[in-house]
Amino acid sequence: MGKIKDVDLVEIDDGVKMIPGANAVLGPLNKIVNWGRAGSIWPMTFGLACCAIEMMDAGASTNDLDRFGIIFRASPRQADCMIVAGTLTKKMAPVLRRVYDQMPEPRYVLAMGSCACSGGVFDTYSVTQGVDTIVPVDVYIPGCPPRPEALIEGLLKLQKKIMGEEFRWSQWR
Amino acid sequence: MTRPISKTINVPVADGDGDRYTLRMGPQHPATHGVLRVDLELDGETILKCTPHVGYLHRGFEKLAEHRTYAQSLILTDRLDYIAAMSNNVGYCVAVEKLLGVSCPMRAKYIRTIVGEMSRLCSHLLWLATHALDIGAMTVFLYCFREREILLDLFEKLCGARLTFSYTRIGGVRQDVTADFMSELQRFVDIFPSKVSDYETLIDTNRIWLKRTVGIGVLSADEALSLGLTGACLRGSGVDYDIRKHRPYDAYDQVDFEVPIGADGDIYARYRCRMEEMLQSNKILQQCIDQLPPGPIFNDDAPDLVMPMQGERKIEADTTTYGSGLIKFIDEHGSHPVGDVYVSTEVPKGELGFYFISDGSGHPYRMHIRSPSFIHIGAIPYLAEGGFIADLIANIGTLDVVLGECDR
Amino acid sequence: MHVLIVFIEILVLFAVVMLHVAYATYFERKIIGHMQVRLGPMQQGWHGLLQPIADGIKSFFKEDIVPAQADVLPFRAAPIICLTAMMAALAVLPFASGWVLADINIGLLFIFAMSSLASYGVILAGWATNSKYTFLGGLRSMAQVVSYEISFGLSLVGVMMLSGSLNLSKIVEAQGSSFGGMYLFPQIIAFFVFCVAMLAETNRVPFDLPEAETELVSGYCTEYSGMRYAMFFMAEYIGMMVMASIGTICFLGGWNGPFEVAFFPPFWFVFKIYIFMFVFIWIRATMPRYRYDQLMDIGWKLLIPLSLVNIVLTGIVKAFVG
Amino acid sequence: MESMEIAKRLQAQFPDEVLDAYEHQGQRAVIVSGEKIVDILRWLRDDSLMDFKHLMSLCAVDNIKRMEDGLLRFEIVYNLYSINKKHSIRIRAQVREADHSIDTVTTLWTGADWLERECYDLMGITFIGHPDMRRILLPDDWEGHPLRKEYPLKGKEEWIGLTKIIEKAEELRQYSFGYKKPKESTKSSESSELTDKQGND
Repeated sequence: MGKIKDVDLVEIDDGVKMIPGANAVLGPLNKIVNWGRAGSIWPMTFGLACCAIEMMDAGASTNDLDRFGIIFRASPRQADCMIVAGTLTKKMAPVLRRVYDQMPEPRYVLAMGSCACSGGVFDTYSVTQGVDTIVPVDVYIPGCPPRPEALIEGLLKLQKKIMGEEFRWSQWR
Repeated sequence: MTRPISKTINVPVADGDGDRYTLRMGPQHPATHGVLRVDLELDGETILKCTPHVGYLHRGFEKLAEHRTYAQSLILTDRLDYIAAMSNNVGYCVAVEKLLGVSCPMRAKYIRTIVGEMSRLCSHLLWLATHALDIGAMTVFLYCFREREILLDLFEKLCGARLTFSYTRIGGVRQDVTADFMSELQRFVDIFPSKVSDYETLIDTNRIWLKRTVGIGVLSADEALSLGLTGACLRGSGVDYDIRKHRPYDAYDQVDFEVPIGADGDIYARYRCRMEEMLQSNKILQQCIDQLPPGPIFNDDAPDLVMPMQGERKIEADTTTYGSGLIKFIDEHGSHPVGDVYVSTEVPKGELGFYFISDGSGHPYRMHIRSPSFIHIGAIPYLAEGGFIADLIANIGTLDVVLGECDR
Repeated sequence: MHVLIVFIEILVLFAVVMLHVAYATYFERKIIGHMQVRLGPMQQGWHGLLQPIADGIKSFFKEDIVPAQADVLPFRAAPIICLTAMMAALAVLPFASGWVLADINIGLLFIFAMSSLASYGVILAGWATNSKYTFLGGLRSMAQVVSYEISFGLSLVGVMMLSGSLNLSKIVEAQGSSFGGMYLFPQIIAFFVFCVAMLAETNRVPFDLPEAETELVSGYCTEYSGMRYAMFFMAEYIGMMVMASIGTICFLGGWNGPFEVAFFPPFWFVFKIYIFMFVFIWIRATMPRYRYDQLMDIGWKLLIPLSLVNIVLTGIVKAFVG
Repeated sequence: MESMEIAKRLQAQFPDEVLDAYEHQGQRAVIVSGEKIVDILRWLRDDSLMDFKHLMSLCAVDNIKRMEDGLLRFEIVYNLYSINKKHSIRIRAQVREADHSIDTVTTLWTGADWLERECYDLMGITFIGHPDMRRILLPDDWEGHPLRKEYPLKGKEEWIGLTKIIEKAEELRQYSFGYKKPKESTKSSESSELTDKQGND
């Protein structure tokens, strides 16, 4: 989307129209917005199980997520992305969805660890097989648990993804 | 196009009773150490009624273990108390060895003691970090993680994993320690007491810390026993109960250490107990380094826990069910004794017990895990009711709970 | 023409303060980072220098959520009240001799008024959101402001008595004659009370109860997102700056440098503000948090009697010496 | 005290209740009928020679696959330990067959509260006199008791709460960024009713 094909007012997405030529202005703005977003990802602390410890570790001195402008926020309202770190049980699933709904756009989800990616070793009656059944996932980080370096790699992948987005702000502003 | 906006995080409930209101903390709350949910009934900031809810991390370990062989279930114990996974590995193996009557060579026992104590240090450091963070001291958190990182590196050197090790085996351990590992460990043991005194200068002499902990969350010895508390929570109340002394396993009867006992039963007493325990663990580590005997690390007679060589395999793998081929093999050829045992070990959180029933087949008939966190969380109402919200946070911290172990 | 000049002055002040606020967050993250043996922001710009800009852009383009059962008008108004009140307080601060937007005679009183007004924003936010965490945060903030406003005001009475004025520029000028060129030494008790009350007024550790993260998630701003949250954030930092300025003006001799030759007065002013800011951050990195009732105890049983004693002592000394 | 001695004294004290006693790997267990379990445990806790002050564990066992040994369908296993005397014993109490119920021991140990709730939740055993007999680990509207042997590992049918939340997730997908609407779908009605659904938990 975001490509201009006609001279007239074009519909770039359902319900979203754009004036041709506006890209000259919007293009750089788009870049700046994406840079801002990529540079200040505030994840929400959604530690569920084992991976939460590695997530904390990634935030601690040795790995220091603050280097990338990443600081953990407790409230979903102020968060940009949710790191689902650990096994998502069925009892927890409604809570996860609810917290996701409380986050403002643009929001991203990182599934950290095998359990969050696919259910992992826990193929039992009480475990959901992957968080992507409940919320859309942007980055999967496999591992049981993934090392902090793997989490950082996932976050950098997310930054890359954000940098490649086009006009994500246009719908909301 | 606007998307539906969800309602506020905590929906106010119009209670008939004017002053009272309910507050639901968790399961997603920064101070609940995972996914604990606590429903509070409040009058102002005073807690009138407190109801903890657990089960948000119930993964069905006990059911899963019934469908797996003893060796397969080892990986589940890593994910029980993921802060001190090695202690759980050791606890599980000690229990299975007792059930099956398998012995463990002395060197492996010493190595288990070493990793058990390292894991106790890991867990206590994480406890101190989060407990301090809950009360508001942010820097202690990062200092503790710094030392924890050294320990994790050591673990990595030993077995390749940082958090979920699966290092012990039924009848021994997987790999021998290297000279490199031992010298690194020695270096850590040398510096660690000075780090503990660092934390103490940050916390112990702090007026605010004392105000927040002394005289808060008091439990008498009888109450603590009746609630089933174990570990430092019980010892903080003045009961001398440490399984390492009472029913020694591994090499704990070979080393000399003291069990710190508190007197007041408040948060500060429990804090002091754990701090002393860290130093005692350090002492145990030093002794283990000095005394580590030579010899084998694995008992080769451990029965039926290893898949036979490909050539001798008599069964056709049943591909429909995961792991069933192995189970079937052992079902047919197994010679496990029939019976039941309850074996508990002293993990950092308290008493971790495994109750096994064996019906002679390759997998346990029933595995029950007595997890300290589960019982400790049950004690929260007794500590918190009548106090303030801030005290509840401190109380959850002092019990040192892990939800993975609690919910199983 | 005059209006235009005032307008430009306001704009310049606004821009400078905003930049300082933005970089105060950077300053805080860096300093806390180094105190905690890590690096702090490093990726955006050289040593993370563009980090505050990225945060700002991100917040500005974030979706603005108004919870379904919030009281919409106060909900929207609260951050604005907070921010404008704090901004208004900036108008009377003298950065150097004559470098002041509104040199009014009741400057100190004006700042008191504005900082209390800002706390209305906090209370309103807590109440209008109609959620319990914010409500508790708002209540805590209310109690805290009411208790500490008194000791905060009383601690500065001694300064007023010595300088004989409420005009901030006059207070600075009056300090020139005292020992060390600052009121810090004659008013040492008042300074202590002021420092504690200052922390409580700005909701900083160890008195950050209204937004205690481990207890109330984010306190009064739990439900705020995007720009509105950023407004609270800015208001908090401007509040810190204003408090630090008052401390500088009333106790540390304002724009006066330590040397006879004043090479650039605003430099000393800003330098002293940053000393205060550093202390704010240092305390944040070191201290645990007080409990709610303990906070009240300190406010009523320690600080208010102390500041009253200080007033009496100042009065006696002034009567005999001055 | 020797574990043999404990079993003997227990036999003497409650001759009608004790069904069997055996030893495995040095651990002695006593099988008792569940009718007077509170009296037995109270005696074990309070008798000065026994002094079992510490309830180590309490768990339920489904005996359906080994009922030929003369056991009833369910049993509750109490592991007791005396901190002062340093001895331990295991009591296996057979649960009443009619309604799968047994008396609660929360009157003896406060900490048994949650352990018994767990047995109720996972095994479906009711404890008579328990102050708060609710499910603990699983959601309140869960069907079945997972630790019973007939319950399959992956569960029987999906929990209603999860199917609901998956439906909702599907429904809300159209609001996510970059969502391409299927051609035939109409614009969804405004969000108010959805909002209500979300908030009422």
